Amino acid sequence: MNIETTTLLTVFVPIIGSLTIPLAGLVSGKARSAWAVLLGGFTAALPLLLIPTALGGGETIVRKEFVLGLDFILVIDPLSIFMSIVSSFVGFLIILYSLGYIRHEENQNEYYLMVLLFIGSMMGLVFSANLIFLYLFWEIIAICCWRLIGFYRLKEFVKKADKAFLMTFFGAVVMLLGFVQIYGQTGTFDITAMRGTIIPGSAVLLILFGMFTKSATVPLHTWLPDAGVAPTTVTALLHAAVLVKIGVYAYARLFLYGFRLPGAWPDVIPIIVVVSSLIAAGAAVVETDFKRILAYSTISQLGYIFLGFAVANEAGINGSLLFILMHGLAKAGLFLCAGIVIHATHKRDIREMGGLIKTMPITAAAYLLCAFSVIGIPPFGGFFSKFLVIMGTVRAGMIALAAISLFTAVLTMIYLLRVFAQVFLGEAKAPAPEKSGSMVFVVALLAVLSLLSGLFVSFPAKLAAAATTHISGWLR
Amino acid sequence: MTPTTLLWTILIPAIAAALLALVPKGVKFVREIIALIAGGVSLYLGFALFAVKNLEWRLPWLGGGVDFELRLFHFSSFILLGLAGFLVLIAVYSTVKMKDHPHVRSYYALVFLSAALANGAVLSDNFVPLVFFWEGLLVTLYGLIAIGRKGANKTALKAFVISGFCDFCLILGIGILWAKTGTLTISKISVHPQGILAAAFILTMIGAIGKAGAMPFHTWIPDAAIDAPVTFMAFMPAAFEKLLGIYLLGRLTLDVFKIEKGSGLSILMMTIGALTIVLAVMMALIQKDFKRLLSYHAVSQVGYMILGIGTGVPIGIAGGLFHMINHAMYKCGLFLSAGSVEHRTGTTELKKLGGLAREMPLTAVGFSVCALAISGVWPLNGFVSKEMIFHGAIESGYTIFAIAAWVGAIFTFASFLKAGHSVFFGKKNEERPTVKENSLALFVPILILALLCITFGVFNKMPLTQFIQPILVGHVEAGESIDFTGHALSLFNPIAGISIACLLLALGLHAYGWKRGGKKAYLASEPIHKAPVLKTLYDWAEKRFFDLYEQGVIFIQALSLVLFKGIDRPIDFVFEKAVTSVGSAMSGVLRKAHTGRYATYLAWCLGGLLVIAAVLSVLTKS
Amino acid sequence: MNSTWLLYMFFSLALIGTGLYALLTMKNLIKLFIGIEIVGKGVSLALLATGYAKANILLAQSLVVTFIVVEVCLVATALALIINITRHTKSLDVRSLTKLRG
Amino acid sequence: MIFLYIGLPLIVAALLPLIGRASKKLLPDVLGNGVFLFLLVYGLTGAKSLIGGGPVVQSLDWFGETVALKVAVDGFSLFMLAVIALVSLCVGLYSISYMEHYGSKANYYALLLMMVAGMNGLVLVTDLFQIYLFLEVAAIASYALVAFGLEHDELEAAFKYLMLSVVASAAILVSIAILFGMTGSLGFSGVAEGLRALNAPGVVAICAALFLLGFGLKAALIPFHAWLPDAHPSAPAPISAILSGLLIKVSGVYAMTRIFFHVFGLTPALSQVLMWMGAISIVLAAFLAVGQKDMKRMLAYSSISQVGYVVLGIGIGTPLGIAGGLFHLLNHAVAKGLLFLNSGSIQQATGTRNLDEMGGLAKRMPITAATNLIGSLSISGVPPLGGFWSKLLIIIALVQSHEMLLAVIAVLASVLTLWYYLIIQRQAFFGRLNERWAAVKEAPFWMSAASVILALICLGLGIVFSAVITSWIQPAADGLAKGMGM
Repeated sequence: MNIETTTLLTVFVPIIGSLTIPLAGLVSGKARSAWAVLLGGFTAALPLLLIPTALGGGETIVRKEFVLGLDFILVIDPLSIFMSIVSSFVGFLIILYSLGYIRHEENQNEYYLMVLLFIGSMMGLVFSANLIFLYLFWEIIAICCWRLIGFYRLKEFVKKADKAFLMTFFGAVVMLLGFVQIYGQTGTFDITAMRGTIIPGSAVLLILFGMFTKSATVPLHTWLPDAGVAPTTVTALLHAAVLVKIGVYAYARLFLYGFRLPGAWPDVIPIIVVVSSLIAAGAAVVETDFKRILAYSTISQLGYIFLGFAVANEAGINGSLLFILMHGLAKAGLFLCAGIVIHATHKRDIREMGGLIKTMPITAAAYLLCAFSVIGIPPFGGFFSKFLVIMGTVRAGMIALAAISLFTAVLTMIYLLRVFAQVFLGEAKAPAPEKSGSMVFVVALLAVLSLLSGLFVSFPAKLAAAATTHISGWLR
Repeated sequence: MTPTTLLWTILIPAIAAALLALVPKGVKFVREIIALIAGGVSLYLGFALFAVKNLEWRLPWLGGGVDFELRLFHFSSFILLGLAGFLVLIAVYSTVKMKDHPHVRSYYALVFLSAALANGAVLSDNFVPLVFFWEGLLVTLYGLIAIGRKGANKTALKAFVISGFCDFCLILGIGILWAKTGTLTISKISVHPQGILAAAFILTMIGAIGKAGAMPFHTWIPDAAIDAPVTFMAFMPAAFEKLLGIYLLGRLTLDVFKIEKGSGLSILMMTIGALTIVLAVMMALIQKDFKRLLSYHAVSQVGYMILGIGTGVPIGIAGGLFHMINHAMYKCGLFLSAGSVEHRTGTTELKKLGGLAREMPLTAVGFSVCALAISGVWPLNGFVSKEMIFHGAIESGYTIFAIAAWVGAIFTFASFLKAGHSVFFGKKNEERPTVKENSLALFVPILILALLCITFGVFNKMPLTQFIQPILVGHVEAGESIDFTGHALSLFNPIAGISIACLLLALGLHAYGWKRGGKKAYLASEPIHKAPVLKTLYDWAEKRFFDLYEQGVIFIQALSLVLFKGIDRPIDFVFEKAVTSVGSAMSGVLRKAHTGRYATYLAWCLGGLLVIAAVLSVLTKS
Repeated sequence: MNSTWLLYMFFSLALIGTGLYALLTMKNLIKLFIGIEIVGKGVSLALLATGYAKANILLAQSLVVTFIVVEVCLVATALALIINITRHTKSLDVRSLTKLRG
Repeated sequence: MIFLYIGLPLIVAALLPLIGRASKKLLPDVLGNGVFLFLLVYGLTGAKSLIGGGPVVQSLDWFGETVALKVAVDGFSLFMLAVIALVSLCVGLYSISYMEHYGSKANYYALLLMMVAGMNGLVLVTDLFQIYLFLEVAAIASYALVAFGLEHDELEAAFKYLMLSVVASAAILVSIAILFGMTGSLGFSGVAEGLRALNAPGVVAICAALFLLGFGLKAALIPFHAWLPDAHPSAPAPISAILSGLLIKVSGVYAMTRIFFHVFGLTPALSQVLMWMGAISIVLAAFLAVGQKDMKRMLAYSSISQVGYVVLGIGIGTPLGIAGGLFHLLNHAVAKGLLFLNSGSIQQATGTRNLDEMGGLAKRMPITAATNLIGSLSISGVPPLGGFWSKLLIIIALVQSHEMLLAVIAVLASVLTLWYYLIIQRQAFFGRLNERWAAVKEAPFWMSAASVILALICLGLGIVFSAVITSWIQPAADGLAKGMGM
């Protein structure tokens, strides 16, 4: 199979496959779940075939002509391959976990359909090199999110889903306006054709607005904590693997790989993201809802990822890429741990929990390991990413920002370990047994992967370094 | 010895840790065998590598200057040997002391993991692997405290956050260094700490002294003394962290930065050292708990090391480094004897103990030797290293720091008089049951340490020439002497005289306090505790006004509340309420206008016609 | 010639204006409908006058005839509506027709 | 045989009331839908090749030479014919089940066919007065159809609709009279030439304003919109669909566009007025829609808002803008038709149009829910559905002609659009099932079938947007931009 076919299959197998889920659902529930897992696994396996290409560097561009410059263009380079591997893999794990988690819920057909469509669109987005198709896949993801956030169909939940959809849609159309403005200047939506172009500040503002909304950066973040009403699998999907990472990925794709930032923007963006990171961390310290704390934590960590890309030097980019992977694994682990706890205790407020380490030791251990990774403690994977981002920031001469980021890391320690102490240690307030099967397996796997990704960091680092070299090539 | 041996020094304890974690809880024998074998192998490697001295090993890692570089040279081999020695002693001691601990599996695994990480940190010749191992110790620190008694997780979090903060400072400092020098290989960096690099030095220094437990990053140690297993105290704060912290401080001041005698940074370090000595010892003096008292000394003694290294004169630096290894020995011994007492009597409160010397004579001997060594009594090792530090402080030209160090010496001795008197000597407390001497595995490590204290003191030439002197080779300016053996044992110079006078003063203080306290040894420090100004200060300290962590947590909570209520919620309000109500209000107004009356609608149409006609005419004309 | 056309147009506009005034002020459905008719007559007058003025009376006549045909249909529909409305509301007052609003 | 478009529906409409006596249900259903299907197939296949070499003109004598009925087909009219046939076919299919309980199916189909004939005629003619004529044919049929239920709401709505429409017609006629007087002609090209010779911008302004009142009222642009939110919800659901989906666009937008482009020429002043009227309609109607409780009334306001987009796009006057406007016209016709049909299905199933009383219907009516979702997202401009592409084209055109403010309005209003469509989704379909509707059943076959067809078209327009634009929208836009060339 050549590169082009592999990529096209990666994108369209899950998208088209997702539409067949209801058909499989007609056969039986088991068949449908098996089919979903199969599709997910296939999607996760396909990009792995592209690893040699990525390590070799260079890029392949696939193009299908449409009217008015709305061509369908795919760019296959180390950056997109890295991103596709990470998100499809985490997505696959989440599907596995779902087998146990939503076993007793209604609307499972829709659930699996949306999740697969979600992952497929993510693949499409990652490989898209046309601004409009980037936007298009992004909005398909938004639709999926909306349905998935409102999965439990309670009125307040659906309202939160609507809020998420509306806010992200708002950001997206503003971003679209920015794209159109760029089109007005360059006459093309093709990212590969506008590399190195300096775009006007207003377009940057519009596009950043969209990115910040989509990846929940202060002050456009409030939909993300509210989206915690979704099934935990979905929150994990939103936070860890796919949705919020897109904004960061798009930043790299547009502003590092694509056009250049004018004026003072390169200095302003790091400040915004660091402040966002700090505010979210502060909110996480105050919150008491398990999932909301993790949500704010996501917002906070996203600040780091943005920061690495925003400083735009090799260490920073490398760090951010690794961060996407490490945070994907660890945050998915944290959310799925929260899922097990909430599923078992039917409570969401951490003050009502306690002492669960006795009844669910694996979950507790997994939580702790993932928390260490998110905080950035070696030998877990999160250490390297955070370290490199900070290094990159200092290298770019923004020592004060690096210092604030490190202070935020202290806050991260406090809130994540506070949750651990409150939920797993201390007196048992609502003891509940650990659910066995796929859920605990996935959580443990994610925790172990967080550890292994740190111990054997040189393997993912190789891929990230290839992507970094590729991007840096354009930066010079 | 191939370079890969370096890797084995890290991997053997790590593999042992993994095995220990897997051994089921019930199988005690196997666990102890694994622990002892791994400790023995480590010690063997330590000796073997100490003989080899020079090895380098390198593996490409993340790219961009971030390589996995290990380097063995004199300094690191010395520390490596020390770490291995303490690991063996702790392992032996733990076989009895930790036998029935509920978390014994995690305990052993974490101890050996710590050893692996510490070895890695010592060997790293690149800042990234250094931080990797250095900060990795946070995990074991958290784990080892958290498995202590109930509620220990708060202290664990405290230790974790404080150490984490220091490590983050280290990272920031490293970042600045990297940005300025372009390399992360430690042995390639040698800069003058000027401008932003001075900030880099201070930040990295915080990383080093934070690990060593200097003020103000010490506050978790006294808490951990109560909450964590006592072997942990002997192992981490007393031995491992001191060795690591001072090792890094030594490398920073000797290799990475060129700290000159009398420079601002030198004075800064000396000030930190002096303050740590005095303040911590003052706190130690008034403690009523054996372990807590020891833990404050663990802080106080770091002050001597920092002061010594900070002087910037060879004898001071040598003294600081020598004090590091000496302190590790006697403080480890002291904690272990406290552990032995706790093992038998079940308590470490001074009030409830007394007269144990008769029942546990070997432990008492071990304790006494270590206590005298820490107090700097001739001819024990503490005397030698402290003398060198006094000399260094005076040579640096700032006598005030020497005075501070002497003040520290007074109270150190006073507090150990009090501790020894109330625990081992004096009258037996009637409420305390009679106990027996501990088993072999418990008192042998203590006695070994006591013996080492004597050896290093009496035959100080050997350690000074074998261990300390070579470290300074190449760092001492031409013409200056690096032969310190002359100073070492001469009792007859004015400086040693002052030291001895200090010890006598301490004896007097103790006697006075003992009498005033109704011949109760544990009340011997009360005159100072209740002294006019000091009483208030002590009260504040008890209320943790001076605990930066507690204050920091309050600050962080306030800040978080401000960020949450002041920024996050208002933003949410804008999206959740403001936008929707503005929308609904708009809608309401417009809907009101649609009255359903035909005439209104017709009027709108005709009005619209007029407006459009007017606009069109105007636009057409212009 | 042109002035004659303008004169006719003036009267036709006056008729339309009258009709619109009636539409804006009358309350009775029938009267409203008469207003519509007045507007219609004004429009027919305008068409005829224009045809006359432009010497194209044939075309204008055919237009007006068509217009009348259309109007007949309209009248039929409108009256049917009014009859039905009266059946429902038992009144001819336009103010009873304000149920649909907002 | 272009006359078939007018003649066939008219003839069948005339016959139906007679046939209706013989067969109450089957024959009207078959005949009505047969006509629509024929027109659609003919439009998509036969007529396409007809205009391969440019516009085609045919004439039918009536009242002698002077008032000969001259019809012409170019890309624009053919596009409109296809849209009309498409939507009316779906509406016709839907009516098979839906109109069961209304009785008098024959009359219903007769009126429907008459309306379609009127719209087809309007699209084909080349003469100002004939535009008026067919406008009235379609309008009178629509008054009757709005009042078809003969309840209070229907009558009130129809009455206001009629009374306002007549004023609009009068304005159109006055304007025609003035133009006739100034140029002595009624044909598009004749008037256009006369005006060029006359060079009287003042007259053009007055006439344009009168036309804007007339056609703007038909298209329900604000402030001429007040009748629409009454009339559209009151009609039977298929009629609402055809009124919102087609009538306002054919008798309003199409006629306006045809006259402004081919008679007056789109002056910058006219362009500005059109764009701003569009923008104001978009925003105000969107706000009005947000506050509605009645599902159909919300959809009606949405129609005003979306017609605003169409007018905004066409008003830009650049080929891209026109293409965007026309594509949006198509998308809106399909999607809004679909949504009104769905609202009918819900009303039939639950007996209510009040959103507050619904809830969780997705569980009982999955097809309706799914198709409704597609329609809503398409209109809101969420990719990958058709509505996204048309809005995108409009926004690109706005930015290219440096109308940033309007572009921002157009963009932000789409957020408002999504807002109220999410309200529909939340209240009606998404969310927990309301206990009251536990026994509700999915709509009957033909109703579901019509919804599914329209939903698939919505989806298809998004996926094969490129082909649709090249083969249908571009020729239409070119036809408009270049002029009739007769």
